[in-house]
This record gives sequence, structure tokens and C-alpha cells, in this order.
Amino acid sequence: MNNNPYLPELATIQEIITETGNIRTLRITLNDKDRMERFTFRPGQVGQISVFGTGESTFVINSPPTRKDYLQFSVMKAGEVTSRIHQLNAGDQVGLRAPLGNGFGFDEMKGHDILFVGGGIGMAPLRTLLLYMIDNRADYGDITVIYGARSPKDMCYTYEFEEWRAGGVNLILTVDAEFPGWKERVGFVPTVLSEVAPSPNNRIAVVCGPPIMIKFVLFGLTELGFEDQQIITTLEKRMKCGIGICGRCNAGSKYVCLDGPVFSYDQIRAMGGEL
Amino acid sequence: MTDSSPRSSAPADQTAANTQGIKIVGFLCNWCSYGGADTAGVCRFKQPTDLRIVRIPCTGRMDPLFVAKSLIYGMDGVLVSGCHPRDCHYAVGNFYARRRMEALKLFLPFMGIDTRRFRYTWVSASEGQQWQKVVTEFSEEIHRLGPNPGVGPRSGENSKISNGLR
Amino acid sequence: MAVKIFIATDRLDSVLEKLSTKIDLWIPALLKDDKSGPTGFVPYEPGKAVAFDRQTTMSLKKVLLPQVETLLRFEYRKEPEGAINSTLAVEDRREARPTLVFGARPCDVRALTTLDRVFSNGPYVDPYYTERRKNTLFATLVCRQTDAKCFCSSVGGGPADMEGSHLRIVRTDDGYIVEALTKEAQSLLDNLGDAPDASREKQAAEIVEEVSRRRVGDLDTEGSAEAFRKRFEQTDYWVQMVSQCLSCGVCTYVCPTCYCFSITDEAENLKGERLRSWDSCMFYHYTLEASGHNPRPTKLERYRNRVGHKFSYIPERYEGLLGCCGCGRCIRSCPVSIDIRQVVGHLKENTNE
Amino acid sequence: MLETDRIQLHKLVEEALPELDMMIGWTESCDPLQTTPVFIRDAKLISKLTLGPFCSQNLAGYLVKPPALESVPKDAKPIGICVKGCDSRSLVALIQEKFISRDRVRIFGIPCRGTIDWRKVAQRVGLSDVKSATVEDDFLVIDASGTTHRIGLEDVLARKCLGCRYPNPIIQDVLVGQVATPRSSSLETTYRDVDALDNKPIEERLAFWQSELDRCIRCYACRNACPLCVCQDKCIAETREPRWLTQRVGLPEKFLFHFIHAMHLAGRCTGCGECERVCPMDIPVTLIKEKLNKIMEEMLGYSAGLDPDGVPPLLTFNPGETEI
Repeated sequence: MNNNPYLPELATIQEIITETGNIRTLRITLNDKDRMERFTFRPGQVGQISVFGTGESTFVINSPPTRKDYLQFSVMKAGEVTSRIHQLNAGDQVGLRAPLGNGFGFDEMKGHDILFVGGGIGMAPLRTLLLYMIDNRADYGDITVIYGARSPKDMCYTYEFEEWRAGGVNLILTVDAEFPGWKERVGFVPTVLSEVAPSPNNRIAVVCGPPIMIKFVLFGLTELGFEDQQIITTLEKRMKCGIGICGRCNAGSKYVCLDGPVFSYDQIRAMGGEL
Repeated sequence: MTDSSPRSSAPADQTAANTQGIKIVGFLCNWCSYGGADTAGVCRFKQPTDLRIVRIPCTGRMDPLFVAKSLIYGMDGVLVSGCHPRDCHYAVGNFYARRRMEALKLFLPFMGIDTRRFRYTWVSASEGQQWQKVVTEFSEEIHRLGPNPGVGPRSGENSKISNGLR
Repeated sequence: MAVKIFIATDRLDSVLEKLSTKIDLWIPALLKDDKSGPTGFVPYEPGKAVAFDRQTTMSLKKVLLPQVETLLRFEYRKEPEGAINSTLAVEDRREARPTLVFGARPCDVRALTTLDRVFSNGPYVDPYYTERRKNTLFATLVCRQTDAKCFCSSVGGGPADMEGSHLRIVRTDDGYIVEALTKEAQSLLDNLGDAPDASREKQAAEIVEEVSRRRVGDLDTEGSAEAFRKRFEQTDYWVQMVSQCLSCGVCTYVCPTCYCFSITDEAENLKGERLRSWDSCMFYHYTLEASGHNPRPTKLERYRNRVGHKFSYIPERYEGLLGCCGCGRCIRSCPVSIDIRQVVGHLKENTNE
Repeated sequence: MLETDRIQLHKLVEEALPELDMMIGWTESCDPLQTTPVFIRDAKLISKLTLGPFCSQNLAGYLVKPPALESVPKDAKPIGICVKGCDSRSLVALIQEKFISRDRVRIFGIPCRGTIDWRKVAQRVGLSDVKSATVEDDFLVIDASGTTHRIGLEDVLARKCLGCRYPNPIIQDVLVGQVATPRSSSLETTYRDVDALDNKPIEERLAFWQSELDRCIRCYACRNACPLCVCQDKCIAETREPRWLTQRVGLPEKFLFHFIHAMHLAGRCTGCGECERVCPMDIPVTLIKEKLNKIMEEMLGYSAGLDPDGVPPLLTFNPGETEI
């Protein structure tokens, strides 16, 4: 990065994929080819995308560092900036400040079995780590993914599911209610989790999704015998600077933008409330 | 609303040259005055060109905020026009508006804003000629008043966009 | 090079005028034509009334962290050849000019240690603050106007504390003795006045000596961080302490160590700016997420966060540093007379109750 | 006399507290010239309640901006509240607009002889350290920096008090102390400051507000202290969608904010003066609302907060008023 951490690098949207009714995936490249070549990051690190004139917002880089043709971000339409992003087209310019945040401890996860539990847009941060592990498949044991969405229409990355399965991933899909033509599981993610009941032995669980899902999944994992430090999740907060200065994204003394967004469950417990 | 930097208050008799950039915003109710302006256009009545029209569903939608923001940020005049009282499409919208607009009109000068820059009036959809009269008179009045000096610069220190890039 | 000069009271303005030709000069001044009205730091103008007789209403943080400043300018340019895509240019031009704040107070200067840690000492360095900071000198008054709301000695400072200051100002019976404390400050005093005579110098030394001995405030902050963590979940405590809070931004805006800010874009047509502006953790919108979720939805969580930030989070993050300089402004300006000393002081009482 | 009233208040609250969810009143603060609001559930704290000219805060706002985290259940016991004349008008306005129902409040009405403006005290005794302040008859006795000052109360009353027409509560369940005499009975006296500014040329009015509003730091204390500013977290000053105001600190932002603040209170403002009292930059923001109050009285014959069954004039209309 340059010496002004507030100054975004210019980037161009190469491709936009419509994932669901309110989620779009952007594939962008930095305009500076050299920088794009040298750009490195850890899975789970985030970027601040600028739409100049509207503002900045934080998204996880959900393509893995092992695949560098573009940087991928999935954006759910919610507020001012995300609505603006949804109006952009391929070829449009945005600003990018990345990589920011801590990312997943993928090295410490080596040799372990992995359980991913994702809900809705929460699959985005998991995808980067999942693809990284597929690209380094020998380093990891069993990889099980439980991915749930409200309906099949609300599921992201459906076009990749075959690739994931081919990469040696036990992919379990579920939707909240019966849907015509749906052949996979039906039921809420926490319920499916207790049905699948993965063994906590030598396993790390990585969880991301809406707060209510996280709450019950954490409960379910504890039931299954997972220790707090075996459970990893990512936090979200309103952010501005993204570099641990502006003060708003704190949970206790930790800044989600700088010390996170990835935390283990025991770390989160130590932070106190206000999540 | 673009440039709001303070313009020197103009002398009383304005020449055509220094009132060229005059901007007037008109908030017109959809059912009557917008139709009235349309009628005036269809009848090819000659109208001043410095009015920018914002169509609102009813003068009952008129928030004094719209007028205040326009005048504070340097619009030279604000005209609000709706259905004649008792003719409101929604029965009572303009009755509410009337009280609000009158209060605003009396309030503006207290803050140092020339109340002549704001006018509210009633014009029905068939009154093309009336519309022509209203808008011509208001425009002439604003041209007489000259550019709106505004309430002051946007920021003492940092906000001049004009000295930006290049 | 002058090390120490005497300025007679009636010559102060002419000396400041001379000084302002050497360097950008900020002084504490009346903001309203009322001798007991609000005061703050303003760029020097000849004839402007200096307000040396009391602590300013607004702190000097705006010299280094303006209430609003431009971080970036951007402009979309249409390609001349009719291409649909416009090009985008972004720049972060900034300028920090040599500046002197004449008439700071020890508490205000001490507050900068918190800001320095946050803005300049990583992991990321804020170039806007840091460049201004490097270019700014402080001439600090030995403070003899402490009142019942001051508590600088409780948080590591003191009314004669010159840490971080470049010049010391001592107000004597008939004027001011200004002494350069660092090399870089000495040249500023050249040709501004004569060295003080022996009797004045003696008086100044006595004043410094006397003020140095003063202990201002009796808040004991030892162990506040742990006590805060224990109190964190005790809603009753916070209900009792801050029910009267109005959730306005006064305490944070007058506070010299409150630095939290917002970043917003403002554009007109194809051009615009990215602005940084003061924000306040007392505001609902501060933490409101796009989803509608707000982790600090009421004033209780918000006030708790302010106390926690100053007395627990900052110390925990930054090697024991406190986020409070004891200036007492938040107490003085609070519309409902909330006293942060009580809130912090009671943290440790009967925690197990 | 104050002491008698205080004892009477304590006694009345003591009797009432078992039937109350909570009692909202004033208590002494770290500042001898100002009280702080207090919320009492525990009978032991009743003795801390105080009244008198230092009780400047209008407590009515707390009824719509609850102090506790949890929202009050529908069947909860009534809340007791101390109100001065002007505060009671805010309460009436809140009842009119159905933000609070009359039977949810137990009103302890306190006739008011004016509240003290600490700034006026500072003008007289300097800004040196005020150690203690007491009221003796019509005098304020101040001990500051070792000197005792005796100041006539009239000289240090808040600006709004000087033109007060309603020192006695408009509604109450119990009255504490003796009925007070209004200081003003005419629009001329009440709106003296408004007229003074109105009599100046328009350029001077603009210059006046430019110099006053320039000091605004946009802390929104005036808004948050206002009992009738009920939009609170949805205020147009902070919403980004739609974005009415930027974060800039130029005069247009400040003008627009105060303009809207006042317009939203047209026909609702009861002139309690809280906005002006809480302003850390000493901007006469109540004056803006006073002008609108005057307009409402002259144009529509309406004065806010006097009739619990009335309707604020901008929330209703009269088809017949063709002259406006």
C-alpha cells in the first residue's frame, strides 16, 4: 500500500455476477498491473470498496490468494454504498483499500479436519478459505461444508458447487422450507448441524451467517463437544477508516476492522457484549 | 443547487447580463399547477426560462425544508404552487400547506432571508394564462432582486471543491 | 538565540503580531463578544482578544484534527472519444504549515499523547494528523486557573506539566515570561523582547515551583480498567449513573482526547471530496449498521463505551495510556451535569453488590 | 420558604412513591449553580430531591426518551415528575400529540419564580471557582474564590424567565409551594427580544445570525434537550438517505439545521428554553423558536401547551381562513 492508508487504489470491475435477488458478486482488478501482480493477502482479509461520491464499505475478499486473476467481492444490497454498488456495471471504476484485517489462521488449521457452517451471504468469507484449502487439499483433513439459505434462490455460488465437490469437499446444502425441484436437505442450519453431527475431534469449525444463525450454531457446536477455541467466526460492525483509528467498530478494546474480522469464540467471549 | 459561494449583493437595477444565471425552483402540485404550467406550454404562452420545476404529489407534501434548503444554498427564488383551496385532489392537502407556507413566509426575514424570494400561489390545471402571469411576475421580481447572496460560505477551511484536481 | 523573554501585558498583542509573521499562530480567544462567553482556539488576527484567564470552552484539538477536513478529492472525467466509461482521478494533496499554538494549557497538550498514539504510532499512520503534529509547536501556560472540575493530576498530568510543550509561559504580575524549552522553539523568540530582569525571573520561578506542587483533582484511576470490565454487564450501575444523559455530542466535541471521526463523501455532478469529520460515540448513528442492527442502541451502552474507551480500552490497547487528560470540559459543558469523575470513581465501589 | 417547599415535596413524594413506577426530579450536582435530573425508585433517595431556581432542566423530555434500557410495559404504574410552569406546557404538548397519556404521569407542579442562568452569574462574579450558591429571599449568595457575592435574583435569571407568562403549572396532580405571579402578561414583554431583532434592518439580522450560528459545533445538544424534538434518532440532520446535510461546518449547514429544528417546533414549542440553556457555545437558539411562537400567536391565535385537548395549529387547518 502507499503511504496514505486512506487513499484507495483505483480498480476496474471486470465482471458482475448476479448471485441472488439482492446479492451481486464483483470481480475487480487493480488498474496498476504491477500492483495487481504483487498483491498478496490472507484468506479472510477484507477490502474497502469506494464508490466515490457515495462512500466506502467493507467486504471480505472472497477469492482465494491462490487465484489471482481478479479479486472477488460479494455485496448484499442493504445501505447507501451497497445500493450504489448494485448499480455499477462491468468496466466501471471503483476504489479499493486492501488487504485490511487479520484473516483466517489457515496455517494453524493445517492437519485438522474442517467444518464450515455458512448461511446466506455468510458463505462469502468461508468461500475464500474453502477454495484456498481445495487448492492446498493435501494440507487438510476432512472438509465438510454445511451451507444453508432461505430458499435455493437465495443461495450464492451455486455455479461452483460441483467444483467444490470435485475438490474433495463434503458439501451439505439446506434450505429453510420445501421448494419445488429442491433435492437436498430442508431445515434450518443449526438443525442440519445436529443431524450431521460432525465429530469435534481434531476439527475446527468456521462459522459465518446472520447473527441469529450464528447464535444457534454456536450453541449446537458446544453441544457437539466443540471447545470455544475450536470455533472461528467473523464479526461485522459499521466501519469507516478500516485501519483501527476512527474508533467506531470496537467490541471491548478490540477493533473489528484491525484485530478482526476473524475471531475465535473464546476471544469473542472475552470482548464483552455490544456485538 | 451548485455553487453557493456568496455572491456580492447586486445593485438595485439589474442589467440583463448579471441576472443571466438566475435560478428559480418551482414546486408544483401534480394535479393542478403542474397541469397549469403544461396548459401554458401547450397554448404557447411566453414564459421565463429560469424556472426549474419539481413536481410534487400535492402541496401538502411541501416540507418547509425544501424551501429553506433552496434559499440557504443559493437558489435565487422559490415558487410553490398548488390547487386552489377547496380544490385539492386529496381534499385538504393545501389547507395544511397554506398554514405552513404562510408561517415560513413570515419567519424567513427573521433569519435575514429576503422573504420576497419565496412565494406560494394557487393555479389550477386550466389556468394556463394565470400560470404565465404568476411565473412571469415572480421571475421579474427575482431578476429585480438579483442573485441570492446566501447565508455565507460553505466552510471556512476546507471545502472548496473548485480548487480540486489538476 | 533567545531562551527566555519578558512580554509586558500591554505589549502582548504587538508581540503576537510579530510572532504571526514568523509562523502560523493560533491563540485562545473569545468566540462571542462577552467576557464570560464561550472561548476556543482561533488563528491569530491583530487585535483579537486573547482569552488567557481561563481554560477554553473548546479544546485545541481542532488545530491538529479540524472538525471537518478533506481527505481526498475525486473527479470522474468523461472520455472525449464518446466512450461510455469515464476515467477517475483521485488525489490526496495536503499541506501542513509550521504552526504555533500560543497559550495552550498543560491538560490540552497532554491530551495529545493519546492522539499521537492512535494517529501516529501504528500499526497504521494517519498522515493528515501526523504531518500537522510534526509542524506544530506549543507554548503552554503554567496553569493557575484550575477550578472544581479540573482533575489533571488524577490522570498523570499537572498544572505545571510541560511534557510535550516547546515553550513555557508564566503569567507574572505585569506580563508574561516565555521560555523556550526546546531548541527549535528558541529562534521564535528572537527579536520579540528582552530577557526578564532578576526580580521577575524570581517571581516566575516561584510561581512554577508553587504550581508544580499543586495536586489538582482526587480521582483515583488505579484499577479502573478491571473495575470497568466487572461493571460492564451491570445495567443497574449504568442506569444509575447516566440515566439523565441526553445523548448529545457536547462531551465528545469539547473533549481534547475524543478523536473518533466519520468519513463521508460529498459530490456534485462528477466532482467531489471525501471528508473526515468529528463524530461522537454518543450518537445513535455512530454504530448503526446498514442492516438496521445497532450494537449500542441506547445512551447507556453509548455512555458506557465512552467511559470504557477512556479508562479501559485505550489503556488495554496502548500500554496503560489513559484516554483522559483531566481537563474537566465534559463536566463543565454537560447540559445535565454528569460528572465523569463520579462515574469512574464509583466503578470500584462494591463491585460485587 | 424554599426549605418549606422542599420538605413538602419530600412528604408528597414519600406518600406517592409506592404507587409510582419512578419519580423524576432534580438533585444537587457537582456544580453549585445547576442541579442534575434524578430518577428515584428507592424511598431512601427521596431526601435528595430539591427544587428552586437552580432546577433549570425541563424533565418532561425524559418521559419520551426513557432513561432505562427496557421499554415501559403498558400496565406499568405511573411515573411521577416535577414540573415548573414551562415544563408543564411541554407535558401538555406531549399529551396533545399522544406521546404520553395523562394517566401515565403523576404531576408534581412547582410554581416557579425563575431559574438561574449560570452564564449571567459568571458575568458578575467572573469565571472563578464558585464554591457554593444559595438563595436568600430575592438574592443569590455566592461564595467564589473566598469572596461572598450577593446578587439580585432578577439580574441572573434565564432570558426566557424574564418574559414568562406561565410560571405556574398548567396541569398538575399536586401543587408544591405558593402560586407565583407571572412576570409578563403581554406579547410585547414576552417577545421583547424577538421584536428587538425584528426592528433591525434585514442585513443586520442576517449578520447577527451569521455570527451567532457560526459558533455552532453541531453537537445537537439543543435537539436532544428539547422535549418536543421527538424524531430523535431519525433526525434529518444525521440521516444519510435522504441526505439533507453534509458533515461540513459551513454556515449553510448550520442555518439549515437550526431552521428545520425551529420549523419542526412551530406551534409546538412551549418556550422552555432548554435548547438555549444547553448550548455549549451560548447561541440564542430559543430566540429562533420564539419568533415562530409569536407568528403562531399572531397568525393563528395559538400558544402551545396550554390545552391538553387542543391540536397544534400546523397539524390541523381551517378552510375558512382565506386571509392567510
